[in-house]
Parts: sequence; structure tokens; C-alpha cells
Amino acid sequence: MPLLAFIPTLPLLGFLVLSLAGRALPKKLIAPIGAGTICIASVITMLLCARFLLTPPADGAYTQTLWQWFNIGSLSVSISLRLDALSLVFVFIITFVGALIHIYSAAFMRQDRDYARFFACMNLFVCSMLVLVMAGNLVLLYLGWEGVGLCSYLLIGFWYETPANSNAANKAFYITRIGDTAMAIGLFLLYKELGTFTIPAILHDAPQAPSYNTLIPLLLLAGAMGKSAQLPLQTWLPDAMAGPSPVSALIHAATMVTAGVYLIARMHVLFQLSPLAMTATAVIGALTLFIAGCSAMVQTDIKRILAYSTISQIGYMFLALGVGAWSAAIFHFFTHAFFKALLFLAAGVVIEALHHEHNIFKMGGLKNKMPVVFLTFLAGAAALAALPLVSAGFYSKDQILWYAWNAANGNAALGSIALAGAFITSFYTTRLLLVVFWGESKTTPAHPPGQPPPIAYRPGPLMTVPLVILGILSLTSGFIEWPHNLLHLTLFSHHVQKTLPATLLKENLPSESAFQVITTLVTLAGIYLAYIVYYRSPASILQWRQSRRMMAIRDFLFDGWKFDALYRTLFVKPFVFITRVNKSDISDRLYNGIAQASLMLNRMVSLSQNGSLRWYIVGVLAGILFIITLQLFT
Amino acid sequence: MILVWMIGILLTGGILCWLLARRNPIFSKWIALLTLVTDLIIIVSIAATATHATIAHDAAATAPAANTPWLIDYRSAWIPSFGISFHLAIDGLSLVLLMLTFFLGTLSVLCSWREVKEKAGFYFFNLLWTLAGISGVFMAMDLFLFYFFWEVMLVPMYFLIAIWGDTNRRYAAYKFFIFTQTGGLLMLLSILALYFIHAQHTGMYSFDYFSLLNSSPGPAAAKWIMGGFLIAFAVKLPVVPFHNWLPDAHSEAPTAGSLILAGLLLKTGAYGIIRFVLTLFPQAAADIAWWAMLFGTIGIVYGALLAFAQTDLKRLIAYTSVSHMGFVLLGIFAFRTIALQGVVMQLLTHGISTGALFVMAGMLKERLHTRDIGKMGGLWTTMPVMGGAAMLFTMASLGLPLLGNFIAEFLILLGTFPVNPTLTVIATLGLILSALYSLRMMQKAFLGPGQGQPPVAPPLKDLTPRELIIMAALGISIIALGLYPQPVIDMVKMTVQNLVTR
Amino acid sequence: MSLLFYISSFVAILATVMVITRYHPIHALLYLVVSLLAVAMVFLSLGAPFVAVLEVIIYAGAIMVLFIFFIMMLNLGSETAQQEKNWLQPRVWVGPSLLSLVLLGEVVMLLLKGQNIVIQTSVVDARKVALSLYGEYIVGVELTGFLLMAGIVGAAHIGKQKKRNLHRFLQENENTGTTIKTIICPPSTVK
Amino acid sequence: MSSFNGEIVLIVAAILFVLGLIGVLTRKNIIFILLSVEIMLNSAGLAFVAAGAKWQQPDGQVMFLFILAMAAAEVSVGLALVLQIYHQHKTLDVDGLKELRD
Repeated sequence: MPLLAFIPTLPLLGFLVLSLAGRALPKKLIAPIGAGTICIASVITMLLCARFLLTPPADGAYTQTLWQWFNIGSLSVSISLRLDALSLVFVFIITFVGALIHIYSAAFMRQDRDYARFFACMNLFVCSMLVLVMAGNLVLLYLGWEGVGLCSYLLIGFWYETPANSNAANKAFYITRIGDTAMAIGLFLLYKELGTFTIPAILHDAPQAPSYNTLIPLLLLAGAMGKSAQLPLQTWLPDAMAGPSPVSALIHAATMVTAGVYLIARMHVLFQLSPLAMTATAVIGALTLFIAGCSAMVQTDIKRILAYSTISQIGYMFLALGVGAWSAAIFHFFTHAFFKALLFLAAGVVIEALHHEHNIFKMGGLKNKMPVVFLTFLAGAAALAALPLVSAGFYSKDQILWYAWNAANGNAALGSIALAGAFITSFYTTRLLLVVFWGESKTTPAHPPGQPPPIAYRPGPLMTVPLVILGILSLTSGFIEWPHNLLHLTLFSHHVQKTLPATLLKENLPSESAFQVITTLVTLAGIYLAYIVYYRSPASILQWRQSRRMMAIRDFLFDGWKFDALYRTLFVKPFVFITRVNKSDISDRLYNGIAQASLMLNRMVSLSQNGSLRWYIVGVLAGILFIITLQLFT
Repeated sequence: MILVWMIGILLTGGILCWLLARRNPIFSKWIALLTLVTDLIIIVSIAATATHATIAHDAAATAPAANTPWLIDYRSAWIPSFGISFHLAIDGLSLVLLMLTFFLGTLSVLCSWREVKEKAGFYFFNLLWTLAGISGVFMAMDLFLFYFFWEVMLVPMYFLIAIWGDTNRRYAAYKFFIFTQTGGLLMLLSILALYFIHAQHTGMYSFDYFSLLNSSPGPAAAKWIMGGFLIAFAVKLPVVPFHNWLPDAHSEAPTAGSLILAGLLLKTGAYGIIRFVLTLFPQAAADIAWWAMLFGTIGIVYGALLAFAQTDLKRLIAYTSVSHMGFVLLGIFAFRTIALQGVVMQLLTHGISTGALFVMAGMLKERLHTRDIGKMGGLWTTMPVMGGAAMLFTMASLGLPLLGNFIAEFLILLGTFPVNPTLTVIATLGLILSALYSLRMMQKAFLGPGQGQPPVAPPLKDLTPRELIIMAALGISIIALGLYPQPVIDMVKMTVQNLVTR
Repeated sequence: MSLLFYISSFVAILATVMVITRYHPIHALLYLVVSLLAVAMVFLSLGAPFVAVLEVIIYAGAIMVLFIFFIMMLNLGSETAQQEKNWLQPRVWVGPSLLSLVLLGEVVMLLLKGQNIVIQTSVVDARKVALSLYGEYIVGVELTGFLLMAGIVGAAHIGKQKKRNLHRFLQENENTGTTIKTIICPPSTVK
Repeated sequence: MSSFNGEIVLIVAAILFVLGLIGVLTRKNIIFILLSVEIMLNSAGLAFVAAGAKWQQPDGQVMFLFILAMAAAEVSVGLALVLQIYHQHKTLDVDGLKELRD
């Protein structure tokens, strides 16, 4: 399939043009280049999609080998692309959502000084992400994996002049690098066992190589945890919100952070061989979704709320992967990409309109002032809270809840955590919505006279159209996959199961309908509670919220369960201490010591040369005496 | 004969530079540039035409005739009564390193174009003679000749540091000289011991590499003799307990000096280990392999820790070299094809990427008159092109895929892993540390609020065309190596295979 | 003859002890002459009349006279003696003397360890010495001639200088006190 | 013609030598040091002559002649030097003349 190579090459071309000649190009040309390449790539993807769906390839995948990367004896790695059902979903999301976000950014970032640099990085990101999901072997996948890390670093630190931003960028890079290193070790181990990096070969050979079949998936899982901000490597994502909002939408919500999900789904055979790795994935997902959800409940920064929510939603995906609900996880990724990107983009408009105000409690009353934003945000929030039947989020999350409880690997504990997570999700989503859009206005979307108005004040079609498209998709994209008891329409899982195995269920299942009712009730309960607390806000609850114990819990949750502080004392401080202490290289002392010793010897010897004639003669005499004494006594 | 020419051109070029600089210092620059470009063209044409089929040399008697990795061989008697011959030969490994030598050599002339203002003639003389010594080291197949070139590259380098260096240059130059000279003398002892033992066994007094290859001193003697070689090369490489000369020498040397030190001089150590230690004493080398790998790993971690703590930009980069060279040691003593291919790649890519960082540090020093990264910051705003280049090479140094360093480190670790998983895992953790120091450097120097400019100063100029050429050449080559390393791999294939089968 | 040897040895030793203990230079010198004459007697008793004569003529005669002239020229009189007296405190001489005596003891022990050497004296006359001197030792004689020549020229040269004449380093040192450093290390290297 | 114990001669020479040494070591006045050096040279000569007498060969005496010549040269140069030193430093104290230091 020669078309395949065009998909990542086009963004790469955009990157090259923009990075090499970006400063010389007029501003009008930058956005068409930056966004245009992605749009063309997206169109190509659509064509490929159509073709794939209409006439599926014989072996389930399109492949294209570009050139031999390196070849040493038995190790042969080529730059080869591979597109099967799983990567098709990812490629579609990356190019489609990516194109929408690029279009949005064309307007959103117009006033920035480094317009060209922004698009260059974004294009590079899309290219790396596409390479990551289309890679035919794990080395190429690793290339994309690190490439997206680099772009994430560059874009988080896009406004690098604020030290906090570049610190956040560094933190993101460091923490994901820890995961990446684990993954690299996993790759070495894999190569040692199987002698190949080609993905189909690995999936085919893995069951025949019994040794280390737990360690390898665990190491890969560690890599996925770093990239997808899962416990315990989740702390970088909230800080990553320092980047521009489109970056958060594209990289830190829709695509890059789900790379871990992709990796696990891609390597599903390895994971299936090891019950321990599966359980670990599920447990990590469950814990993450709960912990991050709790933190999201108390955040005040609009983007941090969404960041914690992203961590939590990816936790759902991990949970699904862990219990073996492969297609449910991918489906949740699919819907999540739409509604979370939407939420971030809408939040970007809000922040921009309110002069870079991030605190939701200083917003409020935006319902009537920004109707388009409000409506689309509402659609996104509904999907995030998994409002039954009308939102896409419901269809995907409901599946995960069901499988968490009832899949062969699932159990009641995982299921109930997931259920609690659903309650928490709907609670914080409603809280966000109510505080930002209802209530009285605390900051007016106005601009100081004499300056050009912020773009977001009256978002033009370039910004609203992507919002609207995403909003519609947030509501409707779930309809391609229905719960079995309601309507037997399983387009998505049918497609994905060309690559991934079907989910195994337990025997003696409870009624699925009853389960859905419970889920719905829990979701509604969360919404209602938030409505009481943040809209009605009766005095008793206000008082209760002010109590010291609640404040302590709130602070604890606010700081993300104090993980940052923990890591700071456990790792950062000792490391910095060691390096500070040893700054001037302790081993240098050894050599300086040798030098000083010889210098001292020199001084001592030259002390004897004091110019006194008689002293010299005594020296000679002593020497003679010594020799004669030797003569005498030997 | 072409090999002799290459060295001869450098040597005469150096003398011409010195002589003609009295007329006009401009001559010396152009002569130096011309000399190196000529050599670069020669070596590239050799690489383009040389295939393993066209071997016609008289070493066939000693080296296996078929399947030999040797490309060109030149031998003439020098001091026949002592068995010393003027014997030069290159195989794929030498060829690759020679290309690196002349490439970086050309760039080093370019980057000292404006920097050197006084005694330009003598400066370029020293530069060219160092390069001649280095290229001689990569070609010499007679141990006496090898030692000769080893010293030839050392002394001019000493002058480069001691005369054109920074404030603390004398200390650095002495330290450099004493460390490397100590190693060199131990190597001389070993060479002589090998020479006499060989003579005892065969009755033939010869310093020739190929005849010594077949001599086998007893295991105990081999261990000691190898120790002498190994220490000399370990100091050059540098391996951790012997690395102390490096940060001082690198940070005090002029830009071109740092470029040559990091890019080429360190490679002679690795080359020596591959060419001599591994082949002359295969058994003894295998015996100490575990320890050598341990020291390599220590080097990776220790260098990275030190690099993180530095505030002097050039010192920081120097310590990253220590860390990167640890990978080389680790890979060499794994005795695996993949790892050794990685080592060769690492030699090339480290030369390019670290060299580029040093050049960049030199450019910053020229503009800001400081090497303290605490006094920099926000330079990306004023110098976006340099910022982009810096980002590229920083990423190269932390081993980002797509760039050559990744291929190198990946292959080394992949090849080492089956041999020694524990150490490999620790070395892989070094990758995290490399991210730590690299990004810290980037952040302090180029990101953050601008504070690097002295209060009363003209605005900082971005890269000049000359500097842009340097950076572009380095950048293109590092990306090319990352995307398509196969030519290099093919070139050194035979050498590596011979090593592994030995 | 052996009695002569013992007596003259005794005299020589005694006179030498007196030499090193005198305060007045002239006294010491005269004792030294006595010692040298006694040694000349010893030579005679050992059957070496030629060197005995030379000892008297050159050593006790020429060299000692040179000393006496010298002392007289410098006018070293009773002041010097007083000064010597002040200098020669027991704490100055006891240590070195003991060390030297230990050396003597060891040498004597070494000498006594060997088997008895009996010297049969027979006169080796000047003729024999002369034949040997101008035969096998002719090169040595030539060299000695050079030495004496150099000694004469050196003494004449050194002794001739009447005015202050310092080495240029010392001269600079006297003038400025600090310039010595600048001469040893060129100014460019001084930090 | 008589014979006597060789050791005695050598012991006498040794005693004279040590006495000279003591003189060199204990005296501060250069004149005395030069005198003591003469004693030491003389005692060495004595040992040579004794050895010559033992073998009844002239070599010992030849050696003594050389020593004599050397002593003469030494004294002449030495005294000239002392003269200059005395002129410049107005002292004959060796401890006052420590410019031979590094």
C-alpha cells in the first residue's frame, strides 16, 4: 500500500518546511501548511478506512516497507508501516481529531510570536504519533514513542520563558523516560527470547517462548504507565497543562497519553500469556481512575480538572485492558478522544476569553455570554459524565463497567471501584459545568481598551466549527456500538476484533439490564450531589465544607495525593544531594592528593638543601656511616 | 601509498601554515582548510571506491588471504634492524574513523576561523599535526609507529590547550599531559615486552601488528601486557577512575581543541582497545570482560551524575562524554556483533553530537564571555536558530531515536543484554540520567527567562553563515546516521566479524 | 724504625688534635706544621723518603706558608681567637665529634676484622717513583698539570678582583630585592 | 728493614682523617675548615703511601703526589675565594654564607 507512507510523511513535510523556513514564511502561509498537511493526511486516512472496511485485506493489514533501517546478522530492522484494524482506529483519531485541533489552533494561536514553531511541533507530533501506531516493528514503535515524548516536551514548554513551564516540560520528559527505559529493557528481553522485533512475528512466536513471559509484559506495562500517566507515574500530566490548550487537547487528552493503551492492545498476546500482568494492568487502572478522580473533584484550575479526569479515564481503559475487554478499551479511547479534546478546546476558549484565568471559581455565568462554547462544552461534559443513552461516553463506559465486573478476569472489587469512579466522574463534571457556566459572573470576557481583542472573545468559524463537529461526535459516536441487551449493533467491536481477541465472560451472569440501571442511578446520583453542593449550596453543606478535617482531605486530594511531595523526598532530593555533594568529582581528590604528596616530598627534600656546608657534610657522613655499618654487620 | 600521502599532506600543511603565517595570518587558515578538505575528499573517494574485492597487498602472507577486512596496505622498511617498519593499513573501522577525523577536522578549522587571533600560524600547525597524529593512529599497523603517532597527537594538543586555552589552561594542559603520558609510557612498556616475548618465541624481532597477532605470550604475561595497553587506552577513553583529565582539558581548551578532544582523541582509546587489546590478547580480554563492563557501567552512571551537577557548560558536556564512553567500554567487552556495531556507531555519533555541543558552547562563549549556565537563560528567544540546533544535539545526546546516538546506544545495550543482563539494566537506567542532565542544560541555557545578556551589550547575534554551515553539516550527518546507518554497518562488518570469531 | 713510626704517629695525632682545638689561627697552623712534619717522619719510616721530603717541602713549606700569608693579610689576630672561642661551645662540637668517633670506631673495627697485614718496609726511592710517574702515570701527570694550571689561573683571577663583583643575579637582588624573581621567570608568566 | 703491623698504619690514617672531619664539622671559621680539609687529604695520602709500602711499589707515592698537587690547587683557589668572601661579607663564618640555598 504505497498510500500508507503518505500519512506520516505529510506532517513530516510540514514540520520540515515550518522548522527550516518558518521564520521566513508569512503568517498567512503558516497555518495552511501546518493544518493543511494534517487535513490531507486525514483525507487519505478516510479513503484508506473506507477501503479497509469495504474490502478488507487478506491478512488483515496493509503493510509497506520503506527501507532497511539497519541489518546486522540476524537482527534486521526496517522502516516498515503496518495498518491493521487496531491501528486504523488510532490513525483515524489522530488524523481526524488532529486535523480539527490544527484548524482550531490556526485561529487560537494566531497572536503568538512563535506561530511557526507551534505548528512545526504539532506536525512533528502527529508524524511521530502516526509512526508509533503504524510501526511494523517495535524499534520503529519506540522511535515514535520517544518522538511523541519529545514533542510533548517541546509543546508543554512552548512558552519556555516562564520557568514553571519548562520545569513542567522537563518533569513530563523525565517521568515518561523512566517508563520508556523500562520498556527498552523489555524490548531487549523480548529480543533475547524471540530474536525478532517484527510485531506479527512476536505475536505469533510469543506462546512458544515460555521463559520471562511475565517479566516482559510487566516491563512493557511500565512503559505504558509512563506514557499514559498511570499510577505511580501519573504526576507529570497535571503539570503538563502548562502547554497551550490545543496541545493539551491533542497530546494530553486525545492521542499521546493513550499510546500506552495502544501498546498493551498491540502486545495483547504477551499480556494474555501472563495472568499476573493482566491483573497488574487492571489493578493499576482501577487505582488510577479512583485516585485521579478524587483529585479531580477538588481542583480549581479548569485544565487541571480535565487533566485529572484524563488520567482517570485512561485508568478506565487500562482497567478494561486488564480484564481482557480489549474492544471496550479501544472503544472508550475512541469516544474519549472526541469529548476530551472538545472539553480542552472549549476550556481553551474560556481561558482565553477571561484573560488567561484558570481558576473556575473566578469564572461563572458564561452560559449566555458564550452560547456556542457552552453548548459544545455541555455535550462534552455529558459524554464525560456518561449521561445515559444520549452521550457517547455512556456507551463506552457502560461496557467497561460491565466487563470489569463480569469479564473472565474481572471481579466485584474492580467493578465496584469502577462504579465509584463513575459516581466521582459525574460529580466533578457537573461541578465543573455548574461553576463555570452558571452562577454570577466574576470575570467578564472583556478586553482592555486599546488592545486587540483576544481571539476567543468572539470565536470565529475556525474555532467554532471544530468545536461543533466534536460536540456532535461526543454525542453520537457511541451509537455504533450498543449494549447487547438494548440493540444488537456492534460495528466497532466487530471491526476491532479483526485484530484483538473477543472478551471472555464469566458464566452465570447477572442481568445486564439491572446492571445498567444501577450504573445510571450512580451517575445521576453524582450529578445530583454536585447540583446540591455547587448550585443550591445550602448552608449546612457550606459549613461542612469549611471544617478543618474536610480542608485537610481537600488539600491532600488537591495535591494529587501528595505524590509529588513523596517523590521529591524519595528521589529528587537524594539525587540532587548526591550530585551537589559530588559536584567537583571526589575521585579528583585522589589525583590531587598524589600531586600534593609529591609536592610535599619535594618541600621536605628541598628543606635539606639549606645552604649550610656543615649540614651537607653531616649528610655525607651519615651516608658513609650507613654503608660502613652495612659492611660491618652483614 | 595514498595513506602516506594523507598524513604527509597534513604534516606539510602544518609546516606551511607556520611558515606562511609570518607573511599573512590569513594564509594559514586557508591552507589548513584546503589541507583538510583535500584529505576529506581523498578519504571519501577511498570509501566510495573501496570494496573488499579489490585487495592487493603484501600483508596477505600474514593476514588470511581470503575474506580479509583490509582495504589498503602500505609497508616500507623504516629501521629494519629493530624490526620497525613503516606499515600503514586501513580496514572498514579505520576508514570510518578516518572519515570522522577529516570531517571534524575541517569543521574544527572552520570554527577557529575567528576565535584564534594570536599566533594563528602556530595554532594551525598544532591543529594539523594533532590531526595527523590521530589519523596516523588510525592507520598504523606497526606498534612502534603506532606509539610514535600516539605521541605526535599528544604534544600539539598540549600546546593547543596551554597556549590558546581559557583562564585555567596551564593546569588543564599539565593534567592532560601527565595523565595521557603516564598511560602512554605504560603502553610503551607493554609494546616492548610484547616485542621481546615475541622475539623469544620466534627469534624474529618485529613490531609488526600482523606478526605479533600470531604470537601468544603465556597467560600470566598476557594479562600484564594487556594491562599496560588497557590503561593507556582507558585513560584516553576515559574509563572512570582515569577520567579526571577530561573535564579540565575539555573545558579549558579552545573550541576546536574541545571538538578534537571529544570527537577524535577519545576515539583513539576505543580504537586501540578494539584493534589491539581484543585481537592481541583475546583470552586475557575475555577474562577481564566482566570487570571492564562493570567499569563501563560505573562510567555511565557516574559521568551522568557529575554532568547533572555542573554549572560550567563545557564541563557539563565533558562529563556527558564520560558517560557516553562508558557505553563504548560496555559494548566492546560484550564481544557480540551487535554490540560492537553499536560501539562503532557510538564512536561516530558521539563524535558528531558532542562535538556539536562543544562548538555550540564555544559560540556561546564568544557571545556571552561566560561558560556558566547559571548566567544564561532565554537564549532561544534571541537566537532561535541556535536554539533549534541546540535542541537537536541535546536530543541526540540523550539518545532520541531518529538520531544516530539512539542506534548506537540501542545496539550496544541490545548486544550486551544477553551477556550481562544486570549491568545492561543499570546502564539502561543511565538513559534516564542522560535525560536529566541534557534537559537541565537545555533549560538553563536556552529556556527560561532571558538573563544571559550583559546589561550593556549589543543584541546577541544568531548564527552567522559560517556557523550555520558547521551546524548544518553536523546536524545532517547525525540525522543521516540515525535514519540510515546501514553503510557504516556494512563497512565495519568484516572487522567486527573477525573480532567476534577470534 | 718501628719505634720511630710509633713516636711520630703519636706526635702527628697529638698535633692534629691541637690543630682542631686551637682558637688562634696561627697557633693551629703551627700545630699543623708539626703534624705534617710528623707525618713526614711516618713516611720515612714506611720507606718512602721521596714523599717524606715532598711533604716537608710542599705541604709544611709551601702550602702552610700560603696559609700564614693569608692569615696575615687578613690580619686575623686575637679578635678572631675570641670569636672562635665564642663559637666553639660544647653543644656545637659534641654531636659531630661523637658521630665522627663512631665512624672511627667502625673503621677501626673493619680494619681489625681483616687478617694481619705485615708491612715489610723497603725503601722505594725517588728513581722508582719517577719511572712510574713518567711511565704508566704520564696521563695523570698531564692532568695534574692542567689542574695546577687551572688552580693558578683561577686563583689569580679570583684574587685579582678588588672591587665588589657579584653575579648578575645577586647584583639585581641587592639593588631591588624583588627583581630576582623577574629574572628567573619572565614577566609574562608571573600571575 | 723492619716490619710492622699494617693495621696500625691504617688506623693512624683513620684517626687523622676523623680528626680532620671533626674539624670540618665543628669549626665555623673557613680558615679552620680549610686546614681540616688539608688534614684529611694528608691522612688519605698516608693511607696510600702505606699501601704502596705494603707492596713495595711506587704507585702509592705517585698517588700521594697527585693528592699533593690537588691540595695545592685547592688551597690556592680556596684561599682566593675566601679572600673575596671576606671582602664582600666581612666575615669568615660559613653559617653566614647560606646563599647556596635553593
